[in-house]
Amino acid sequence: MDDLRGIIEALIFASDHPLPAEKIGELLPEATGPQIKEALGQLVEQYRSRAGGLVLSHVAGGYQLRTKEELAPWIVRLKSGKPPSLSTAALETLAIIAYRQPIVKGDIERLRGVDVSAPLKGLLEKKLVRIMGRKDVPGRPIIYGTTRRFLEVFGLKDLSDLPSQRELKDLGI
Amino acid sequence: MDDLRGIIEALIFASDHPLPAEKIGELLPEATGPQIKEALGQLVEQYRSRAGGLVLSHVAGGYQLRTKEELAPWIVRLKSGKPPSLSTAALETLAIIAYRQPIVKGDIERLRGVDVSAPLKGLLEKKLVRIMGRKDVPGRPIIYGTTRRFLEVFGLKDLSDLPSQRELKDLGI
Amino acid sequence: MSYEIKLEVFQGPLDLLLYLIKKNEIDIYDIPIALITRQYLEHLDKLRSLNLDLAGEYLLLAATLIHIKSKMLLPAEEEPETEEEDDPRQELVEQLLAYQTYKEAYLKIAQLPVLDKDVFKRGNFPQEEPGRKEEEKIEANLFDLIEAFQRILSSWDQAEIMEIDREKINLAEKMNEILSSLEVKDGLSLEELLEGAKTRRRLVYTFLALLELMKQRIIKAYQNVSFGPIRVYLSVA
Repeated sequence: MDDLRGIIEALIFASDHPLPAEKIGELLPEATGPQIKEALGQLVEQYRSRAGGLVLSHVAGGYQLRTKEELAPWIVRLKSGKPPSLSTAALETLAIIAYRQPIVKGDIERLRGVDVSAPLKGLLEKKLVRIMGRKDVPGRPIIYGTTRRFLEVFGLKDLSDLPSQRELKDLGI
Repeated sequence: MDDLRGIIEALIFASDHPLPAEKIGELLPEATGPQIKEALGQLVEQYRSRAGGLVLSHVAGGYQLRTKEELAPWIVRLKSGKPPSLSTAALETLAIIAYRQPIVKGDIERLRGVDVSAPLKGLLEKKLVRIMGRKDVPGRPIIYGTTRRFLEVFGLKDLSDLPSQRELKDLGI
Repeated sequence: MSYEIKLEVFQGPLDLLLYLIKKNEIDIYDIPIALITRQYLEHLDKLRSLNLDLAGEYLLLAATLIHIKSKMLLPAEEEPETEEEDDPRQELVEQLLAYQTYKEAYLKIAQLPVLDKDVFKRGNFPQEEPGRKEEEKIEANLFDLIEAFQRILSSWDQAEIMEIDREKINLAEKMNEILSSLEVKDGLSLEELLEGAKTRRRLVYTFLALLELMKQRIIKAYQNVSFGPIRVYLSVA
């Protein structure tokens, strides 16, 4: 146990939550409470003195590595560029439209078994799905289809690139 | 911009995935490319020499902070649930795809001599492998390749970082 | 125990064959096919006696081995040219070499430190999410899409599910295309619609797509005079 400080640092770093000193003690029965306390103190001091981008803070009853508060403007730039992913509802709705287009909302709902207004609206806003016209039947329902952007996002040359039922079976999906 | 190194360290720490140098450049238009490269080099060196619990690795085309490999036994205690594991069949399939991509399922099966539906499905689910499109031959079979996540999981800078890539190429298979 | 060979130890027939070659310290380029075939079949018998289901691939390779063996037993022809003839083992040897190479590659990859097992990245604690930009990038994966679709299909009465075969997707593609053209131009003649269809197949798809769209009452076709050009319009403009 020659590198207690390194082990504690790695534990704090990898933890999903602020790590309490007692929890560290449980994870490291090889070390005594005072040894752990001392190592933690040294670590906090080390981070304070080394003038990097991180601090080791004592929050919510535990220890956690965080970016320095004054660096927030840069972190915001990083996070705002992060591409959002699609929700399960959106993905399922999109899948039905992709494979069954042109399709009306009622048919999508029959397949999903739930109302799809919200995911459909999201897909239209994201320009993955578009209105292709109306059906000349009572109620004149709107028909939906996928867009060029849909192909781009999923890396498809055209719709015929979508895997077929047989190919899906082949993979055991 | 007196503390470029600190900002870069914070950005790498805050990023969910390995952060490419070019991306850092986009986020910090205040700094030049060479300045960023130099700061990155210093950071890597700093982590190497300070004998803590972390390393700054160059993986999947970007930079990522990671715990040291020899500390895994302690971190595993922290993480509940069993670590991810791949079956031999999955790893063999993955190895073939990694070295031979883009590759169709039939060719993987010819090399392994067995059906690969199940391991292939597992690799797709784990996002280690992805569908890259279709081959322009009769039947237009689906072609597979590895993902960025594959590089991240196996700690590879890029595909040329694969072990003994050259030896395999030389065999011309 | 002599029956300690388990099927799951081997990653398939090639793996078993490679194991036998290594065990006998045989030169892979000059496999004594009679010996190897015998040992291979013996292994299959052992596996079978353990009531293990043998995958078809194992039997296929057994057949290949027997075939090679019989070919090698044929008396050599007198002409010296036959010396140049292909060794019946050649294809198998190439397959084995390729497999061996990937087996080594696999071993190398298996030794790499793996994320979340040997090395760990920062803990996944919640961070503030600032607002999103307008025309944002979307992180998407084709497999997720397919999986989502399969999820729906499996929860739905199978009888209701139309086969999504190649044709159906091609048809969707064509219908999408036609509707897009009708959006920019109000009404198109049949000739205009078929212009792009260079092959017979495409021509057929375009027709099928038109019929389907009409059936679904999404488009209408008009002919102003008999034998005049047929024009296609959106049913609801």
